Amino acid sequence: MNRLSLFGLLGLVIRRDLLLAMRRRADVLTTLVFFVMVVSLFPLGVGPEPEMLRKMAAGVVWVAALLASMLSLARMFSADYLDGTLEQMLLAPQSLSVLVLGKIVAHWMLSGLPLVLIAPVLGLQFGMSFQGLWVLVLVLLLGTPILSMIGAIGAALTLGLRGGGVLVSLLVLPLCIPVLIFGTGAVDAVNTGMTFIPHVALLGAMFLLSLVFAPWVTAQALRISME
Amino acid sequence: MNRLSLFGLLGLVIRRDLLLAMRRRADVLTTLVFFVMVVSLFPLGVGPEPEMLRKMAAGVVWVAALLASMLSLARMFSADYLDGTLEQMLLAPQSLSVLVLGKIVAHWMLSGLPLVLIAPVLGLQFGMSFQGLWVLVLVLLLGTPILSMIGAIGAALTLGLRGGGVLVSLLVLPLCIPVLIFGTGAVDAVNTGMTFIPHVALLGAMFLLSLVFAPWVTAQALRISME
Amino acid sequence: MNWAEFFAMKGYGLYVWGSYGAAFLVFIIEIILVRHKRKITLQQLRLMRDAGEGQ
Amino acid sequence: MQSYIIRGYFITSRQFNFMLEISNLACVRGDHQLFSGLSFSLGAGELLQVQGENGSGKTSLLRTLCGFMQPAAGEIHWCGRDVHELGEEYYAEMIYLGHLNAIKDELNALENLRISAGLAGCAVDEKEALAALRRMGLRRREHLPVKVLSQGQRRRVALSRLLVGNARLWILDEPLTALDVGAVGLMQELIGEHLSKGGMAIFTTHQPLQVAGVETRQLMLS
Amino acid sequence: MQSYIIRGYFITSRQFNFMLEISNLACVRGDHQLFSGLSFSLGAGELLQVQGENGSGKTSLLRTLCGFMQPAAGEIHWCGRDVHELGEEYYAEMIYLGHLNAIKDELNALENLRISAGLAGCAVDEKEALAALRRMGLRRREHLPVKVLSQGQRRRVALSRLLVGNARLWILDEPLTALDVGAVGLMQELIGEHLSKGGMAIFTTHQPLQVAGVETRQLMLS
Amino acid sequence: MAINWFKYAAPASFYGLAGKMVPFFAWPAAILFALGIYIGFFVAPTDAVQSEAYRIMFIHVPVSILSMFIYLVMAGYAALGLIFNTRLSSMMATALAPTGALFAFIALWTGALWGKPMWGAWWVWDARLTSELILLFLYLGFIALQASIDDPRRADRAGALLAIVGSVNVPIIYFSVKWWNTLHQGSSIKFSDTSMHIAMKQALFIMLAACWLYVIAVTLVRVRSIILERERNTQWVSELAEVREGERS
Ligand code: HEM
Ligand SMILES: Nc1ncnc2c1ncn2[C@@H]1O[C@H](COP(=O)(O)OP(=O)(O)OP(=O)(O)O)[C@@H](O)[C@H]1O
Ligand SMILES: Nc1ncnc2c1ncn2[C@@H]1O[C@H](COP(=O)(O)OP(=O)(O)OP(=O)(O)O)[C@@H](O)[C@H]1O
Ligand SMILES: [Mg+2]
Ligand SMILES: [Mg+2]
Repeated sequence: MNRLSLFGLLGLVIRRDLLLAMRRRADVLTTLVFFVMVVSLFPLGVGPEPEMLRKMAAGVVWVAALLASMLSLARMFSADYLDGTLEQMLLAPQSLSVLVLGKIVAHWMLSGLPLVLIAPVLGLQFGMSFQGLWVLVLVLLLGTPILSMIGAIGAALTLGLRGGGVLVSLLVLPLCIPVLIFGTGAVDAVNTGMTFIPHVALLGAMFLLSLVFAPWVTAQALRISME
Repeated sequence: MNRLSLFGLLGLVIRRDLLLAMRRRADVLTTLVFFVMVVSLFPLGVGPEPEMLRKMAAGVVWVAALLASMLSLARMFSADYLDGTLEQMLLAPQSLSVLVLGKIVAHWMLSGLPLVLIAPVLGLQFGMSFQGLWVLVLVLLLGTPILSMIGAIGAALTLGLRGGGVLVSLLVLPLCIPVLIFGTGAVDAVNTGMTFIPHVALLGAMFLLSLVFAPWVTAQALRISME
Repeated sequence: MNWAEFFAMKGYGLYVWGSYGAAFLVFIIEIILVRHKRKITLQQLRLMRDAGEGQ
Repeated sequence: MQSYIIRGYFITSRQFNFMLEISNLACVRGDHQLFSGLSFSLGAGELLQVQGENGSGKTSLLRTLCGFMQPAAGEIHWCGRDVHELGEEYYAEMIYLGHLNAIKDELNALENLRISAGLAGCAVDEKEALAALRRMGLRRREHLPVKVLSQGQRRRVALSRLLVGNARLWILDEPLTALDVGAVGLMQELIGEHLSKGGMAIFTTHQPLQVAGVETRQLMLS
Repeated sequence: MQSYIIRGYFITSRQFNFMLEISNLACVRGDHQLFSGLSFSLGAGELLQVQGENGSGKTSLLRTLCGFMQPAAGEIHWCGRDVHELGEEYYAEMIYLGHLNAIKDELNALENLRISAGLAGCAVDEKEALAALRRMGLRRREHLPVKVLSQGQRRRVALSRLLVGNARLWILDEPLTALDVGAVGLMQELIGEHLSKGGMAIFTTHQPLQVAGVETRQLMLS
Repeated sequence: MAINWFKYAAPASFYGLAGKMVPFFAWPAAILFALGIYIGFFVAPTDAVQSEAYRIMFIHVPVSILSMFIYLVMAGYAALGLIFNTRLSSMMATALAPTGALFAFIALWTGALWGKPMWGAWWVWDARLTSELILLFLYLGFIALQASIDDPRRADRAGALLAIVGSVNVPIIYFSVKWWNTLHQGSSIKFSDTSMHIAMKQALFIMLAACWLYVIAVTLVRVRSIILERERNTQWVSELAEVREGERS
């Protein structure tokens, strides 16, 4: 029996959440299927004009990603809350922030990463250029973790409240708007032949900012919610 | 103490679910705000060009409807399952299908109806025509209950994950696609000056079909899941 | 100046009066609501007091 | 592999009036046979305690009696007819109380009781419900959301359903969980009343439970 | 309005070595004052039972000791220092087992035990975990998903955490729920061992629990 | 200056003080509203470009500015309450939120009514409009969160956390939205206010002051109810004249 290091704890939490998700594979697939469905719907609604579709592509993918990560947010802490595991986590003699970070990473790997991987396929459907696809993947890779981090705060604040999923979205969506804007902005910049660096830099700054603060704020929110 | 009629039971279940949701009056408003917010995300993603927005409008509203019903679906039976109420429902000396129908109606009133009511406002934000708005409301009124009914089957099957939850999300979400296609198709038809009757007729047929079968299928799925 | 002309606002009457009307309507409703809330709160406090004395 | 010890005598005058008859029941969970060849019957006014270690299959037996699980073999008859045929007729005459309380955290005790009674098929008016809750020792707790109640108080809310129904067969899975000494006494009283009105009860518990004036029959699973 | 009866004597030789000291504690839930002015202290080798009716505030007291709830008044000291200052140092020395089992239905007993021990800060290897589960009577159940286990077996999985940690203070809220007679005996044994190693335990239960050779101090809430 | 601020940070003493202050804000607000409207409609001249429609400005602009300002004040109070554990500040935050949301709503409403004659559309996806809409969402999120938590202490703390995270985001949102819009299309919509008549300026400032006073008055009344609700079990509340001498129910 020996004490776990902080990295050991982080790894443990991530492994645990992935293991749990793999036992209930339905959850992972639901997010992915939802994402693909939302994205595929728009060509049906807007009509098959290639020019228009190309313009919309980045925006539609981003909005779909945002909505898909909302789908799984409500579940982020609530299962642990209901079966008493969260209580035990608050009693852990290690930093709660690290533990929360682990849960955020796991959430991203389950709800963000699959979207990043499938996005190029969807982009192709919209006739995006190769360069555009590449930038889209890059900004998604930077942006979806931010969504998970901001979402974690909302999920922690609404723990145990009725209204579940909808209430979380109400709190979290407005805060995610800058991610959406810079994410689509980068792709648009490429399409109009401008540089996408400033957008990516801003996303990077937001990523670092939330990496530093979000786990801690979430930990505080959890303590408030458990009282 | 007197026995309840079937209608009495239906009323009781609907009242119960609404009461649970209304415990907080804020919840009703939350749903409305949520729709407005989801819909507002799209212009931020794809840009403010009025022409494009007008074309997208129906698709956007339908995606918001789908998301709203997905977000609340997970909770449809799972809360009752976790606290043992579902067990008691299976032991009720009345038809389980009626009980399920009650839960579906309540779910629609909470997640579908608010959308139907606010849709005209959202349509205006996207610059839709008066005729288009009218048809949009009509198809939403027909289509959102179908989403609730198909969703109920999925929610019941994924409960506790017997019967392979993975397949379910793959089966249920694609089943919603026809609803989205006919729903947006009707509005597009109006905008392009064609008749929307066939779309509405098809939606109506789907509505009747699912009204007849969905409660019964859901009831069977629940029995399978509880075993 | 003619009052009818004034209210017509050179054809913009609907918009101008719609704005001011809505704004002041909201103000008035808010005032009514906060006063109503105060009344209800005091009423409940009195109910509590009476229940406490009854024991 | 299994052994059942059924002790006790039928103490009512209606001793041949068996209402619940179990014959040759077997239960398999996973690869695991919990019991097989289990037979017993229960008449009006009789009380049966199912005993056994943790994991011996008590809950599985009770859930099989409720129809939640299909028995691997054997039959369950109610008033001479198979319960699967009877379906809703059987459900109208029984009440099951499991490990879970089946109450809603957001509703208060009164609402919970009235709604769950309604779902079980009988409308209960407010007065009746309040009386039942007070009998269960929840006076001045009727209007609090169940969420804030203590564990034992929550169990009492669940148990109060027994008072408002008119089921003849009570199936109780560890009804005494979280109850204090006073409430255990009350439960014994309630079961006694129920039996004296011609009711039947099957229950499990790891705590001692004695109903005055009634011989508890024992069914041992092992 | 409140009354506390604290009985029992300090039977260890280290009787002045109080590790947990509660002074003047008060707890308010909603409009309801559960207790106030509550003081006691606990030294190595001592066992304290919190008693009281359903809803008297036992769980609230234990949760306050864990820091889940802020006391309305009063202080809690561990080894002479306020537990809020100590924070994680205090948590490293205590273990809390509540009404909820804190186990994951989808995982098996072994995975559950290893993960929850890991979250509580100590890595446990497979052999050690298996030994603990077997001691708790879960032989041949280690690799089943906890979902299919019986209620008592689930409680045993939760309790097996006591065996793999090295916490000095055990805070147990109704540990005997759903346990059969054999397991109750085992728990008494385990608590006895823990105390004899200089540990401390606070528990609540509505069932009789006697640890051989140790005088149980009683704290009555009413 | 030896004012004991902490005395008034206690809800009990603030309750009385607030009660005395309300008329000092309410009546000036009413008078300034009347004055502002008089100047706005009868003194200020008709605008050359916008004709009479520009008069919407006198309500739209003060309300819009205040709707943003109130959010910052609210977040400040909430943060104070969270950090120093002063209950009164949290109550002030809770009391400000509904008024802020209403102001955001009026800003949207009057803006939409102004937009229709000027731009030909009730709504365009312009940066300022969009960020005002997001601001309304932020208010509603704060209100919905607090409304769905029973325990007032938890509600205060959770709301405070949300308000702080929100106010960190407000500038980011504002600039991102601004950038978003300018990237997509040139600002075809511009309102020139270089040559504002002196009477227009007067009306604008008077209305701004009136709105501000109104906000303070309404908030004070609301916070008094909140104080009573939260402190209902205390001695001082049961000894209040309005509680003691109220009619028997
Ligand atoms: C729904 C529609 C509208 C919304 C949400 C809105 C929102 C706002 C906001 C938030 C402000 C204060 C922010 C700032 O100072 O930058 C503002 C100021 C202002 N608005 Fe609007 N507005 C709307 C429509 C309009 C229209 C149609 C006009 C005129 C054609 C207009 C003219 C002005 C002017 C002149 C100011 C003050 C000057 C300034 O601070 O730049 N607004 N509006
Ligand atoms: N899929 C499975 N594979 C193997 N064993 C299983 C499976 N499902 C259930 N079991 C076993 O079946 C038994 C079910 O027991 P049940 O819940 O009926 O026990 P119980 O007598 O009510 O116990 P308790 O007193 O703990 O409530 C347990 O021993 C469990 O381990
Ligand atoms: N918001 C509230 N308003 C009024 N009373 C409350 C509120 N929250 C909790 N209570 C009361 O506080 C008490 C909490 O009791 P607690 O859970 O500590 O009891 P316990 O001693 O553990 O009981 P049990 O033996 O049933 O587990 C209950 O009586 C409950 O009714
Ligand atoms: Mg059992
Ligand atoms: Mg308790």
